[in-house]
Amino acid sequence: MPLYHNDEQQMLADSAHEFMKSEAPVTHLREFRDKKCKDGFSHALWKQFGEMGFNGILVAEEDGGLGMGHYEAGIILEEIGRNLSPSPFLTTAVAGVEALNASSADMRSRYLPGILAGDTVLALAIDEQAKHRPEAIAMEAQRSGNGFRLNGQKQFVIHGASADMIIVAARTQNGLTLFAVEKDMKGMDVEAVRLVDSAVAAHVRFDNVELNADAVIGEVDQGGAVLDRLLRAGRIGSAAETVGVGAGAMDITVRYLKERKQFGKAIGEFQGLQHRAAHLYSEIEIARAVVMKAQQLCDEGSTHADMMVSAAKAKAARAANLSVREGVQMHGGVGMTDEYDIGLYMKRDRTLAEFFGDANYHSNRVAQMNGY
Amino acid sequence: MPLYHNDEQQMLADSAHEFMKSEAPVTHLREFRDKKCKDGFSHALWKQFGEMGFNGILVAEEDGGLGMGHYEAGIILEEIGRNLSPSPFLTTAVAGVEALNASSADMRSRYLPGILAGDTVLALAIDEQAKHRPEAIAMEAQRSGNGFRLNGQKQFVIHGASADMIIVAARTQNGLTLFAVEKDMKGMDVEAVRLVDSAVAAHVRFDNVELNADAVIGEVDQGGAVLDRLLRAGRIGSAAETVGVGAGAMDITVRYLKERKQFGKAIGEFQGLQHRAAHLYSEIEIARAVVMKAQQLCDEGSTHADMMVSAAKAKAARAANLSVREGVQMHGGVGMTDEYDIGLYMKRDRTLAEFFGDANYHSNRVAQMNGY
Amino acid sequence: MTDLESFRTETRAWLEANCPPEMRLPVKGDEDMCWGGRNFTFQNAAQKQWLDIMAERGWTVPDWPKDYGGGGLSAAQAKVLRQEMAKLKCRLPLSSFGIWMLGPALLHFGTEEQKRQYLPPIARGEIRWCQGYSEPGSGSDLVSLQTYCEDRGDHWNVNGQKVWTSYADKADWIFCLVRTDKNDKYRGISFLLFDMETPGVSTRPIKLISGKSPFCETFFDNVKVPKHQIVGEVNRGWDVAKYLLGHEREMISGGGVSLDMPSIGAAYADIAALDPILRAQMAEFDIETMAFRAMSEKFMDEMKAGKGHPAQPNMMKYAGTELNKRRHELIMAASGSDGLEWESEASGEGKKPRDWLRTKANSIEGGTSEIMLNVVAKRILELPGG
Amino acid sequence: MTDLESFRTETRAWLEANCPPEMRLPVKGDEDMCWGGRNFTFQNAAQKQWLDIMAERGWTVPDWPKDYGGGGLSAAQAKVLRQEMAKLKCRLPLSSFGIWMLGPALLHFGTEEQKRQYLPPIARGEIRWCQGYSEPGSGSDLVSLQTYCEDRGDHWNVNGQKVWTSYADKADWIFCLVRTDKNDKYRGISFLLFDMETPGVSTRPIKLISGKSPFCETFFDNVKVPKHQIVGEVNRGWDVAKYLLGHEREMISGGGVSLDMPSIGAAYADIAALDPILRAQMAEFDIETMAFRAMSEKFMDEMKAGKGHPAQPNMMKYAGTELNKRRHELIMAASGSDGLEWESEASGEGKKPRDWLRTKANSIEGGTSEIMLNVVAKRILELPGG
Repeated sequence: MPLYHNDEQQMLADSAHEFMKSEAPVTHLREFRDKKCKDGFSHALWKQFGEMGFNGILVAEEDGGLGMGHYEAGIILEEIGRNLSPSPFLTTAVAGVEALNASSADMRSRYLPGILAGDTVLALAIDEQAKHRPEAIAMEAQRSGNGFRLNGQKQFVIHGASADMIIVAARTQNGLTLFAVEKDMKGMDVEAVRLVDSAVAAHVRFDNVELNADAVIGEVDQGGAVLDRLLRAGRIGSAAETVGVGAGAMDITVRYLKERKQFGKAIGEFQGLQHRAAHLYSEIEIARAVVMKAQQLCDEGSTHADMMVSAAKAKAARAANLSVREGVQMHGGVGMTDEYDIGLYMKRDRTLAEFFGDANYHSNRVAQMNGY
Repeated sequence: MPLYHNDEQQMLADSAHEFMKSEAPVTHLREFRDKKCKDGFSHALWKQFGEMGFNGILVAEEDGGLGMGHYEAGIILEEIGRNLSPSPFLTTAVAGVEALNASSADMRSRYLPGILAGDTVLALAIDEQAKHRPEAIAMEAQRSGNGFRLNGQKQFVIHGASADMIIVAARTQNGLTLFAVEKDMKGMDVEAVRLVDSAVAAHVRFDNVELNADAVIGEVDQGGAVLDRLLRAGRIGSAAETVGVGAGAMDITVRYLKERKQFGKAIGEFQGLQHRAAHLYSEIEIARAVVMKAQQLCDEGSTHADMMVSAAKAKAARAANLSVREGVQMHGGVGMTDEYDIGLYMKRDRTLAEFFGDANYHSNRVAQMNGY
Repeated sequence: MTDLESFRTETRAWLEANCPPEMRLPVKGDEDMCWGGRNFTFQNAAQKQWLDIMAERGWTVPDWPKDYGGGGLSAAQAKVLRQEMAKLKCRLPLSSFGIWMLGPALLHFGTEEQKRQYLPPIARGEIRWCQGYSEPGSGSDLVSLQTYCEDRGDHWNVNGQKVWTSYADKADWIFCLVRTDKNDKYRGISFLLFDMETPGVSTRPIKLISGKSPFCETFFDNVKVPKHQIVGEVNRGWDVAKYLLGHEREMISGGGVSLDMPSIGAAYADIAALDPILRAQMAEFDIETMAFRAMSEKFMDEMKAGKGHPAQPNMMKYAGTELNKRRHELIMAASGSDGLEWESEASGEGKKPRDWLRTKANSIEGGTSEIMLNVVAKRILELPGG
Repeated sequence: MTDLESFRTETRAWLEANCPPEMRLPVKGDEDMCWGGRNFTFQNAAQKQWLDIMAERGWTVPDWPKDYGGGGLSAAQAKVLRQEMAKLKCRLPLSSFGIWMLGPALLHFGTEEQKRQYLPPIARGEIRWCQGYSEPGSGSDLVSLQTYCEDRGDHWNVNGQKVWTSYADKADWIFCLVRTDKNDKYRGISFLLFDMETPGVSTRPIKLISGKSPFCETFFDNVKVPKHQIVGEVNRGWDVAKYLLGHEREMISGGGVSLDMPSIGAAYADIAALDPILRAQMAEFDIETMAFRAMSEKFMDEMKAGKGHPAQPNMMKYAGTELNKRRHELIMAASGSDGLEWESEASGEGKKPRDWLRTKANSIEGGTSEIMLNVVAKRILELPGG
C-alpha cells in the first residue's frame, strides 16, 4: 500500500478536517475551559462524532461499524490534534473499542451501540504510578463468589469521572485480566483532576469493588493480549494526534513568522528562524510518515507493527515537542500569553506525551525489541 | 581562587602560546605526517619542551620541577590543542609524572630527570579493549621469584612504540599494581599503528615478560590509587587539550566566515550561520570554564575534584565535537579537502575523545557518583 | 582589626539586634517580598519595621550616596553587608524597580534636582515604580517604539500603549520610553517619568500560559506630563535605555540558573532507575549544570576583575535560560502524569507545570535568545553585517 | 498474460542466458563498476561482454529512444527490467555521468544533431563524461561562476577553473557551465561541451580528509571550443543547469540513507550493554532511522504518484544526509580506539574513520544543508525574503 491517502481516505480526511474546523476548533476548547466544564469535553460534540460515523471506524461491520483501520482512525486523530478538539474519541472509539473487539458478542452488544451513537464514553485505568509502566501493574482482582473483588488504585484515567464504563487492568491468579467497570460502583472513589491541557483525568481508588463474571473483557488471565491490543491502538492513535498537534503548532507559527514585523521586516525573513522552521517542517513530515507506516503495519497485522508503533510514538513526541517549544519561542512575548493559541498546543502536547508512554519509554522499548 | 589566570599563569600562557605558534603550529604536524615520521612527534621539539620548563610543571620542586598544578599543565595543553602540536607531553609530563609522583624516590630519580630534560618519553598501557574501561583491567602480573611475570595485551598505547618506559596497569594477587616497563623487554611485542590524527599508538602484547621488583610504581596491590591519580591527570589534561582543539577549530571557522563570500556577501553575515557560531562560542566558553574549575579542584585536593573532572572531560568532548563538525560544515567543500586545516582538527578531536574515556563514559560516571 | 573587619563585626551585631525574626524566614514567594509604595499592604508589623529601620540607615540602598537616602557605603562595605545579611538569612527590606533600574539611571543621567526629588522616596519604599519599555509592535526591536510624546509647550502629551509592564497595576509611578521625534529612530526617543494616577493612564493585567502574572498592558490616552520630568536630554533617551538594558541583562544572567542547583538525576533517582533513556538525559544535563555553574563563577570573577568581554552577559543570558528551560522539560518528564495536574491540592495547584511553562519566557524576556546570539555574533565574534 | 508480464518473462530469460556469472557478484567498490570511455581498463572479459550485449539491445539506457542508442522501453517496461536485474543481482552494465546527467539534458535541450552525435557513444560506453559546475569562488552560489567563455567569431575561447569535477582525470569529455556574458548573472551562463584532450585543459586530483578521492580541480587555459558545442541557447545555460540540479538532488536524496539500514544498537549490542549513555543515543537513532525509512518510502510513493511537493527532495536531502553523518558518529563512538586506526591491516587501512570522514561531505555536496533549508523555507513554507 502506498504511503498516502487513497480516494476514500482522502474523503474521510476532508470531512474530518471540515468537521473539526467548524465544530471543534481551538475556540471550542477555550470556551469549555473558561466555563470550567466539568467533563473536559462536550457531550453534544461527542454525539456529532457518532453522527459523522467517526466512532465506528474501528468497529467491525457486523457490529454496526465501518470496519476500517488504524490508518483511518489516525486521520480523525490528526485533525483532533490540529484543532485541539476535546473529545473522548481516543479512549473510547480507538483504545476502548480495540479492547472490546477482543471481547464476547454479549459485551460488544452491551457497549458498542452506545459508542457508535456518541452516547457512551469509556475511560482506561492502566497506569498506577506517575509514569506509564503497564509491565508493572500491581492492582489485584481476587475471585469472589462468581465474580471478582477489585482493590487498588489507578491514576491518569482520562475522562475517568465522566465515563460510563472504565476498562480496568488488574492481576488475576495466573495473569492479567481486563474488566469493564460501570460508573458509580460501590467502593469506587473517583477524584477528578483538571490537567494542564484542560482535560479532566481521575485518580480512581477501588476498595473491595465487587464485579460480576460478565465484567471480564475476553478471558480471565488472558488480559495481557487484550491489553497489548488496547495499548497498540492507544499508542499509535495518540501518536497520530501528537502529529496533528505538532503540525498545527507549526502552521500557526509559520503564519506568525510571515505576519510579525521587527527591524522593518517580517521575522520570517531572518535566516536564523527560516532554518529552524525548515528543520521543524522536516521533523514533522518524518514523524507523520512513521506514524502512517506504523498504522499500515497494524492494519496489515504485521509482526513488525509493535516496534514501528513505538518508533512512531517516540518520533511523534520528539517532533511535536520541538514544534511547541519553537512555536512559543518564535512567537516571542505573545507566545507566553493565554490570548494566543500556541501555549494551548504546548499544553496539549505535554499531556499527550505522557499518554500511553512517553518518547523515552518507547525508545527504550525499541532498544529492547532490538535485543540491546 | 578566581577562575582566571593570575599574573604568573598569564605569563606562562603567553609563553606557551608564542612557543606553540612558532615551534609547533599546524604546519609542523603536516610536515611530520607527510614525512610519515615513525614516532608521530619530533624529539627535537620534545627537547625544547624540556628547555622551556614545561615538563616540570607537575614535578615537585624537590625533584627539580616547578611544583605547579593541573591548572598550569592545562595552560600548556590548551595551546597544544589549539595548534595540534604533536608531543608526548600529556602521556609523559602529565599522566606519567602524576603516577611517578606516587612512586619511590628511587624511581623518581630514575625517570624524572630525563623527562625534565625532554629526553625521556613515557607511554600508558591501560586500555585492553576498544573502549576505555579501567574498572575491567584483566591483564595479570604473577609473582615470579623476586619480581613479576606479565602476560596479556594492551591497546591504544599512544607513543607505545617510541616510549622509553611504559606504565602498565595489571592485576596482582590482591589488587592492581602499576609497573614501569622499559622498552625492548624480552617477551614484549609492540605493534605500532598510525591513528586518524597521525599520532602513533601501539598494540602491546606481553608474553611472560619478566620484571624486577623495582619496576613496581608505588606499592604492590596498591596501584588502584596510583592509577586513579594517573587517570585524573590524564582526563583533565586531555579535557584541556580538547578545549584547545575546539577553540582552535572555532577560531579558524569564524575567520573563514568573515573571508568567504557567497551571494555577494561574507557568509558570516547570514544569520543562520551567525546563530550557530554564537552558540558554538557559548559552548566552548562553558567547556573551558568547567575544565578550569576541575583543574582548580584537583589542585586544591577537593573531594569534588573527581566528579568535576568527569564533567569537564564530557563537556569538553561534546563542545569540541560540535566545533569540528560545525567547522567542516561551515567551511563547505574546502573543509573536506586535506589542504585546509579544519579536517585535521576533526581528526585530533576524534582521538582525544577516546583518550581517557569518552563523553558517554564520563557522563555515566557522573550519574553513578550522583547515586543514580 | 581592619576597618572592614570592624565594620563586619558592627554590622552583624546591629543586624542580629534589629532584624525581626519574621524577617529571617525563607522567602517563599512574591507574597513574602516587600515592594513598598502608596498602596502596599505590609504582610505584618515586622515587615514594616524592618523596612523602616533599614531605610533609616540608608541600607535599603547601601551604596547610594547619603544625600539621596542611601547608606553611603563603599563597594567593599556593601558586599560585607550583603554577606552578613545572607549569613543571618535576613530578607531584603525592600524590592523595587526603583532601586534596581530607575535609581542607577538617575544617578548616572539625572539632574541634581531629579535625584533629590525621586531617589529618597525610592530608598524609603514610599514610591513604587514600574518600567514602560516594550510595546505590542516593538519587542526585540525596542527602538521601533511608537508611544508618542508631543511637546505642547507647557507640558508633554503622551498617547500610546506599553506591554509587559510588570506590576503596572500596583505601581505609583512609571519610567517610560517615548517617542519625541518621529523622524529619527534612535535620536527621537526620550526617557519620561510620570505618576500612574495621571488622568488617561489605565492598565490591564496579562494572563500568561502559566496563569496569573504581574505583567500588564498599559494604555496612555492624552496623558499630560510636566516638562521637567524627562531624564537626560530630550531625544537622547536611548542612551539611558541602553544603560539600563545592560543592568537588566546582568540581573537575568545571574538569576537564570541557581548556582547550587543539585543533580537532577539524584533528585529523581527512582525514576532514573526505571527509565534508562531519561537517566542518560539527566546525566548529560547534570554535566551541563556543573559546567554552567563553573561558567557562572568564572563570569562573576571576571566581571568583578573587569576582565570579561562587555558583551559576555548576552552569552550568559542565552546559555543560562536555555539550560533552565531544559531543566524543567526534564522535571516534567520525570514527573509523568503527576506533573500534568493543574488544579489539585496534591500538585499545589499545578506548581510544576506552571513553573515549567513560566520558564519558557526566560529566553524571551529581557532580550530573546535570538537577540543574544545576534549580539554575541556581532560584538564578540565580530561577524559582519546587520 | 499481459504484454508487461510476457515482457517480464522474456527479459528474465534473456538476462539469465546472457548475464555472465561474474557480473552477478555484489559490487564492493568503485573497482567493480564499469565507467567506460576511451581509456577504461575492463576488470575482466565478462565486464566488457556484459557492456557490449546490453548496449547492443540499448539496455544501458533502456528508456532512451532507439534512435539515440537507447532501448526505447516504456517507463513500465524499464521498471520491470530494473526489477528483474535486481532479482538476478545483475550489475549495472555501465555507470556514467553521461547517462545520469548529460543524457537527460541533451534529450530535453539538445538539437537533433547533438543528440545523434553525443548520445549513442554514451549508451555504448565509448565516451566518458565529467561535469564542470563548481568553481573555487562559487560553491553554494553556483550562479556566481567566473569561468569565461569568449566569442572569438569562429570559436569559443575558455579560461578559468572548476573544482569538484569527479573523475575529470579519467573523463573524455566535459559538460560545463561557463560565463558568456559578464553583465547578466543568470542570463550570462552557457552550457558548453568539449573534449578533455583539447589543448589548454589540465586536471589535478583533490586529496580529501578521508584520503584519495575521485574529485579534481580542472584548469582551462585558452581552450578553443567549436561554436556548435553549446547546449540550448547561448546565455541560457542556467535553464539546463537547473534542470540537471533537480536530477542530482533526487539522486542524492535517494542515496543518502540505505533503506534497509539495520538497528545500530543491535549491531553494537555488546558495547551498548557496557555504555548506557551510548545505548540511549543508539535507541534514539534507531527510531530516527525507522522514521526516515518510512519517510523515504512515503517520498518515493508520492513522487511516483506525482503528489509530493516539488521542493520535497531538498528536505529529503537535508534529513537523510544529516542522519547519515550522525550514524557514523555513533559508529565511531562504538568502535572506540579500534575505530581510530588509519593505517593498519586490521582496520582495512582505516575503513571506518575514512567512511566517517567521507560522510561529512554528504551535507555539502549536491547542495549544502543550509541551501536545502533555504529552499524548504522559501518554497515549501513560503517564508518571505531573499
